[in-house]
Amino acid sequence: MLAETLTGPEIPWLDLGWALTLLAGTSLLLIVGAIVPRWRHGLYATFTALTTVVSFVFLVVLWGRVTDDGMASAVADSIAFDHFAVLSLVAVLVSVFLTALVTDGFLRREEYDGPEMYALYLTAALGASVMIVANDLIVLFLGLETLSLSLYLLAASHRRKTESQEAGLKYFVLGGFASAFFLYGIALVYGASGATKLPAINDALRGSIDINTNDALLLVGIGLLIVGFAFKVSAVPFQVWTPDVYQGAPSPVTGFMASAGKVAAFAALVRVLLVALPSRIDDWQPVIWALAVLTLVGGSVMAVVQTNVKRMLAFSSISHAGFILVGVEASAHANRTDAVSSVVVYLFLYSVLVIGSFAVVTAVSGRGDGATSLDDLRGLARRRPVLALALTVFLIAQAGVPATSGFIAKFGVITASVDAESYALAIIAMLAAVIAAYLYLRIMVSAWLAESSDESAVEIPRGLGIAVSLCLVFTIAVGVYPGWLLTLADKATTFLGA
Amino acid sequence: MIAASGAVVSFPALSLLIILPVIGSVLVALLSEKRAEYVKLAALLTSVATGAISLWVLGAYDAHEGGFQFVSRHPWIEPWGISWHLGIDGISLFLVVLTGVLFPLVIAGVDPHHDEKRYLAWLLLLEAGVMGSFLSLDLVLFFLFFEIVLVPMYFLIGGWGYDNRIYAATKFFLYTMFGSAFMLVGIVATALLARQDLGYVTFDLVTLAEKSSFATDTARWLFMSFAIAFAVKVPVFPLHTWLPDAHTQAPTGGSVILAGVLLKMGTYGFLRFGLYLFPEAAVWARPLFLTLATIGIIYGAIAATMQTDLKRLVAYSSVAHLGFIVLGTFAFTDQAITGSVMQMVNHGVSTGALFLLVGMIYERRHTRAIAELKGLQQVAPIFAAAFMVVMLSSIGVPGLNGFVGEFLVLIGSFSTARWWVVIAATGVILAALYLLWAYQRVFHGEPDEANSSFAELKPREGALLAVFIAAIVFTGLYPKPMLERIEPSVKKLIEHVEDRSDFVQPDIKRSEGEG
Amino acid sequence: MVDLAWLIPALPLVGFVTILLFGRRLGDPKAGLFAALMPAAAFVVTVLVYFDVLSREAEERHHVIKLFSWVPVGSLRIDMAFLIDPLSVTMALFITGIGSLIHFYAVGYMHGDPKFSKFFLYLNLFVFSMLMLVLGENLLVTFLGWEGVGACSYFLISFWHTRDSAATAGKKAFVTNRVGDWGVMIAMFLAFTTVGTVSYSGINEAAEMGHLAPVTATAIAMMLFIGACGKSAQLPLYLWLPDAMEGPTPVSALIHAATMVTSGVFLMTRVNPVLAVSYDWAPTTIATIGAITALFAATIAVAQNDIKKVLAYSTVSQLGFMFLAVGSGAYVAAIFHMVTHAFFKALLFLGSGSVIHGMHHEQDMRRMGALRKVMPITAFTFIIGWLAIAGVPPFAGFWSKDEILLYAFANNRALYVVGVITALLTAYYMTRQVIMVFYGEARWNDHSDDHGAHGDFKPHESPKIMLFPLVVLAVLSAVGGAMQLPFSKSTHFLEHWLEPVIEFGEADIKKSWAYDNKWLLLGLAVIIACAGIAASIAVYAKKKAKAIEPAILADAWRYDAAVSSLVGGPGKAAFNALALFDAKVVDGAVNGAGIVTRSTSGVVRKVQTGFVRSYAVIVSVGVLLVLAWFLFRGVWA
Amino acid sequence: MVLLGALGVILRSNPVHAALSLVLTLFGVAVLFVAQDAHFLAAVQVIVYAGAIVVLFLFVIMLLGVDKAEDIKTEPLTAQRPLALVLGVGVFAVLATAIITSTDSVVRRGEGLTPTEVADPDANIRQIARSIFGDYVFAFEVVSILLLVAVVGTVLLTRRQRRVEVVSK
Amino acid sequence: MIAAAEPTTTWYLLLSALLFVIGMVGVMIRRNPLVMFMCIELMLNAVNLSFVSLAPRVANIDGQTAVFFVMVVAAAEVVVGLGIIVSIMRGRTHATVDDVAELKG
Repeated sequence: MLAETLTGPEIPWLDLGWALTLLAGTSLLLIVGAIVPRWRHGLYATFTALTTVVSFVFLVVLWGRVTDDGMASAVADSIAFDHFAVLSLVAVLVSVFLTALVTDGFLRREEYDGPEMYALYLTAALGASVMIVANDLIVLFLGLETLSLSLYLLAASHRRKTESQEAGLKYFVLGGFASAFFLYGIALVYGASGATKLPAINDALRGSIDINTNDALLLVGIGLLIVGFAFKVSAVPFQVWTPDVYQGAPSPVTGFMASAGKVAAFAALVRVLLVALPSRIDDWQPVIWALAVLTLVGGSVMAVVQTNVKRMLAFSSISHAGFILVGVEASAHANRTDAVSSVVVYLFLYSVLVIGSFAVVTAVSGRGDGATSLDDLRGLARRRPVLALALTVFLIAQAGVPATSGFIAKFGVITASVDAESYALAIIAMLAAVIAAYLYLRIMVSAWLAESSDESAVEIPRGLGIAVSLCLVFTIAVGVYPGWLLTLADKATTFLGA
Repeated sequence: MIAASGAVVSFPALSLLIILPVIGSVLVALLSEKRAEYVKLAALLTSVATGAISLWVLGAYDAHEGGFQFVSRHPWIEPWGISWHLGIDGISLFLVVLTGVLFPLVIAGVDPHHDEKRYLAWLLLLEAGVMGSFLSLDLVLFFLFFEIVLVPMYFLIGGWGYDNRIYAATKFFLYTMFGSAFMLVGIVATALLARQDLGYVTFDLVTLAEKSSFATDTARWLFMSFAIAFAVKVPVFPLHTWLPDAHTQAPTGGSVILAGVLLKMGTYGFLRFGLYLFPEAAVWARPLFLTLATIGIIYGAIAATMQTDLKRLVAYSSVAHLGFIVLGTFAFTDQAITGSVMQMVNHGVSTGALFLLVGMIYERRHTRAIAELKGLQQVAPIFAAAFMVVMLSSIGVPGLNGFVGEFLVLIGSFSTARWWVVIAATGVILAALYLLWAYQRVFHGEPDEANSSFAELKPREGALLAVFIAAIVFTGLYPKPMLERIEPSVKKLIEHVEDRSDFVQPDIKRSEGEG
Repeated sequence: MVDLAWLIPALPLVGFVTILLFGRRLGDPKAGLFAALMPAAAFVVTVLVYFDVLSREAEERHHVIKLFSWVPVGSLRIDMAFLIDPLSVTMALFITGIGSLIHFYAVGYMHGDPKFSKFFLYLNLFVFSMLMLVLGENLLVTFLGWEGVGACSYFLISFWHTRDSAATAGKKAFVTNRVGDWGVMIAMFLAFTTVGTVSYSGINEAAEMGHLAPVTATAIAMMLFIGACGKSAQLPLYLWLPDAMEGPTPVSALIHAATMVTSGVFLMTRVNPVLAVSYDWAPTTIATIGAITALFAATIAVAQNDIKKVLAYSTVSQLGFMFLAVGSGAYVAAIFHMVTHAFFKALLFLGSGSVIHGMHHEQDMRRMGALRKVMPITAFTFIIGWLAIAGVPPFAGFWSKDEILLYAFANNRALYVVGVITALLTAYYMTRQVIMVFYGEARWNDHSDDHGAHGDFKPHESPKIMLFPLVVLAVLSAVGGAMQLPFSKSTHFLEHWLEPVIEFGEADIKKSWAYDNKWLLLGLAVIIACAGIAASIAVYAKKKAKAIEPAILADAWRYDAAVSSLVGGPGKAAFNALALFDAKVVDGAVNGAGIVTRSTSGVVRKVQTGFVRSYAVIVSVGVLLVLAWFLFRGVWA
Repeated sequence: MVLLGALGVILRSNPVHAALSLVLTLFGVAVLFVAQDAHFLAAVQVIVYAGAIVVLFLFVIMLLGVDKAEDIKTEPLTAQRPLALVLGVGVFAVLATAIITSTDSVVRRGEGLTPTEVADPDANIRQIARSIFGDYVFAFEVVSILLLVAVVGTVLLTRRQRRVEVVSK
Repeated sequence: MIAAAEPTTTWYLLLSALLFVIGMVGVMIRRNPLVMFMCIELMLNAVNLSFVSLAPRVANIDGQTAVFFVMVVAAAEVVVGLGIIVSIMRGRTHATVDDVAELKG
């Protein structure tokens, strides 16, 4: 029995510091949580937040180490680091940070405790970040599953609330369904290219493109991959799960899904499409175009007659996904890769917005997390003017009104797609935004203009207060002075140097 | 219209014009609901200060220099080539002054009746937005203000309006946003396409207009994308239907501002961006807009005649009056465009005053239905007199401001758009018809018991109206100071158009023989 | 002295402002007296100016006073300036003169009216505007006055606005005038675009030096004429004038008889060179319309019973005469008749006012009669006015009317005939009026049932302040003809005076048959007048024949009724239709878009059944579509 | 056999039977693995799936006592089955076409599979091991997180409440 | 370098495709969450089959490695999925997924 020595690839621990931090945080949270049964309230949240902060520090270091010329792959090409990835990672961390703050008060109100939810946030974040850095379809799949499983659990985590349970089940079943497709896609692409690592795939395909054989297998594989992503980013017609899950899941979790989930999915989508499949742009770009249009219109139109705020925001998140797809579509055009930065900027800004919005919803929803209909919002301006103002800012930002981060986001995407000369898409997007604006107006109406029936006070936990005010400041600040963010984002375009 | 450094300014007047109201708004928002008087005071002070600065600008403005003055320019969003570029010229000067003066008057003179604090905060924010749109020389900056205005206006209508306010506010918001949807794409496209000439991306109006040129068809598309937004804002027939609703439902203060300055953002936009950026396309689009304008004039007048709601009537009259402005804008002659600019201001004054008066009627009678009003002149002669003067100015009786603008527009347009003018001029007849008819029904006759207790003008109201009427009469009798400041800029604009298109302004010389 | 001409309009303006500020404090009658002093003072100034101008050579009688640059834009340079020349001075003279007389009269007439001071406020404003109109150096200044007088007449007609009829009449006047104003504006635009200026001197220069193409000239002339029709109540726009009698009688006298309504004639005279160089059909049209209007109105006047309505229609008819003159190139005659008419028509109106005043606001002549006994002075002056208008020599009206007929004959026989018939009718209905009012038996106590006001009351003579103007005007009406006598060249005072203004446009009839036989025509005119008077006496005094007053004449050939039913019927319907169109179609489209979106949304939301399995189906559908596309790309593309 | 089992899973009304037919399929797949020299996977297949997963299924079925037959006859959602069938056929058609038309257009890379001979029975295992701990070491790490999630999940879902009061929905 | 098509691979792939579709249909038509879940497992297995049968074709082991990971994932999924199902099915026995449709519209 001859023993041979296996020399694994060397692992850049420092560059993975952020991930390790998160992992460590999770384990600590669980272990200590198990040993010390009752922590003082707010400690879990604080701890989680701190973890993200530390991990953020590592990211800052990483940002410095990443070179501007394209991506640096590590660990046997399984993962890749570049500015794009780092920015997306930061977005994920931010959403964990904010969500943790929001969750604290929420849990107390709902009389839950224990570290599990926070742990799941962290694992979800890990999954998300794996997706973001994944340079290998298998790794990507694993990250996806990690994220998804965490989200299924989070969605179902409000155990006394049947809606929450239902959300969990639906999300789980459909999610499993979708990831099966995704996996099949991986298999076929693997079959056609003989590789699972993105650069390798690219080489293989670029090699085979001139060989005059039909590559239906490959293309179908790509199709299945896109389906998988489309499901995750809830693009029409794969959005079906979104409204139900968003509505049923605990409000803070919903915000988290809409932010971290989207960021990861889009980041991965962009990377796969542009790193592995640039040679087949002509084939998949029309699909993205169609998806974008459907998502934009579908999302905003379906929202019009809704009456539940969480559901409305779910639909709005769908139409936002449409907007981001516009950016993706733009970045598909040859040498229009700077559009990628608009995508990442949009993701970043939207994450903050949506968490802020759902934070407000969390506060309003009251005990049992049930009061989320438009009527429950009535007269918020009387009861909690500041909260109402915050909500308004988040909403008009989502509507894309200037001087808010939302405008910067939309402007970036529109610029990208105009630059790519897909004017039709740009105009459709703007018109969809108009329709979507109607839904934000409706929410604002009941917050400000409708007379309130009940004067029941809305109490704002500290954590939630901090989170909301952070989002608020950020939204305005970026809206008024976005320069710094954009300069950072501009670096993110270079990852296609690979 | 190369951005001339103009008068050397000791302090950034224009930036202050925008920033002061914002500060005021924040201040008001922060102050406690309890101390209503402080709230009001703060709002009043900031708006008055703004007004004062605008007047100072008017004073320091160099009448002979047609280019942009008081220019202040700082990089803002460098990655996108967007800069904080403000400037003022003859076209925007009086609109800025009007804005600066109108807001304090409204704040001082009109009560919101509830939630005064929020009302004032929104109002000040609105002022900042309007100022910004009139001062911006950067496309994105302009768009920013152009859009931001919607939010406060939405809340003003929706929060302090009348029974059907939500519907009206929403309609206003979405309709205008619909328009600007196209404009945003247009703006971006303009900047990106200009990159081929400039080699870099900039949204700077002056640079784009002076240094870049577009392929004919491209320019036309771009122009239309702007035009839609402005046409909605003006509003040009047939995109006008949001206006009557918004006006009717808006609170008095809101209507005054809406008619006074907001609508002008559209007509101003046509001049500043439409004509300046895409001269050839503008010339190309002339027949369309002349026709729409003429239709608007007649159509608005006829529709106004048949209204049963006094405020709605005034709203439709606005449609007609703005038709004149658009007509003048697309006639491309010194007189016509100068007249348009005049008319923007005049319409702001006289229609603003009309809305004030209607508002006062509503205060007293809690109705705007013409049918329910009768014989007010008998019980409130001074009120009636004030109404009469404003009305005559709106009808366009010489000697009052309304006439000067209309006359200039028509006489200027006659040389380049003869038949349109011949038709448009009939609007003058209709104007007399609907206003006098309304006046007769409301003020003449024997007052019935409901109206016999109609209160006479109060001192505060009187003072408020006095300002308007003074403006009306003065401008009507001595428009020269305004004209000589407006004209140079208009000349520059037309020269710009002539340089970049095959359009040539017919030069009308007085036939020889002693003059 | 001429340089002080700006005082002429300035003084009434001062009056206006003063009364605006202190009117209520001054009160009745001080406000009135003060107001009256202003035009009086203006009159004095005018007289001085007149003599100054008179003292100059014919060619220096053209003087421009520029106050300030009014509307200067590019090549358009419009000044706030006055043109002092014989024509404007003439106008100013009788405007201020008669104006001040009527002011004094009004002090008495309006005595006790609650809005006494406001009345004089308007009156002063009117005089001011009227003077702007005539003194204006360019069309725009004239237009300023033009609209000003329009507004004032609106105020004054609807002075008693609690009466709906008054309010309506005022509105009608304003709107109808606006139709005319449209013409004036277009004329201005034409002038500017072709000649580059709207100043009279500029336009007339151009015309005289032939820079003005006939077509343009015609267009300008016709457009101005439309305006003139509006102001001077010619067909088809005369409608407003009869209704305008709703106003207080002094107003009718000043505005709707003496001054404002003649401004149309003035305007045409002002631009006579333009008219001269335009196509021949232009003046002919003017003359024809004038003649027809004259006849038309005269026929109506025959059947009116309202003392003021008769005078109103007669005014219309007399204005027709003036346009007949203008159209025949008889500008001197036109102005001449304008002035004389101002005298006697003002006199007649004031007389009728005095009657109405004495009759406690009774205006129906069928309730009058035999008033000469109770109000002798009124009666006497009224009778002079009657003789003047009827064209009995040597009273003023005779000369002016004869002059017009003379030119008409020379210019176009048919129109002459119309003129003659009109003259006949005029004599007839005026006589009728005099008889009904001052002769016959007193009928003022009849119908006392429906007039509770006067069971058995005694009409009384009016106060001195009202009678004094009557006397003055009576004198003028008597001798006014002296300013232009046909006897010899030397007696054509007015013609010499106006020479510099109208020489270009004035028709030359020296060679015509009419000129040679003018005495014949003169005689004929006298006979006509007497015939009319005789007939009327026969019918109304001697009751020799049944009066012919068909209803159709009584309600003005139903023209007014027709127009109002058109406007009130189809017109209103059309307007309503458009308003409906706006609400339902244009706005409907907008709201429709919203509704469509909502309903689609309502439909699409059904996709979200809530059943996981149907979601799975939808997802699969998506999958199938996407895969199908890629397969297509892969295999066939 | 594989297909039989599969059909069984979706057609047998009783969940228990379905589970058992699943076992059938899984075994079948395992056999196919062996047929293609994937001995290691075959083993894992049998152990993990048949051994663990299906057992878990059955356990849960018993635990919840949901072993009642679900009546396949009726279908509350009309048109659900026809749709499902059509879609199934459609998707299969697409996949089949793709497979048939283009299985020959694959790219060969790498050193190929070391065949398993009698001499070296665990070649396949070694190769997999090298791949797992070489190329895919990062994935391997990620898997650990995945399992962690599973653990946390079960804890979260089953942990007993301290204060239990049901919020009525 | 293109290998000559070995029919068997094609057959394997077709089989796995069929298997996959069956699973997919199953998810759509079955009401018992557990069974639906089994169907998903079925689909995953189908994919595994494809992986394994593609591995020799592309001549590298990665396919098989992938299968290994997929199995782990499947295991984890089962744990979580069953956890959720258990917690939702507690109390209401023989409920079907059709009964959990509170959230809709």
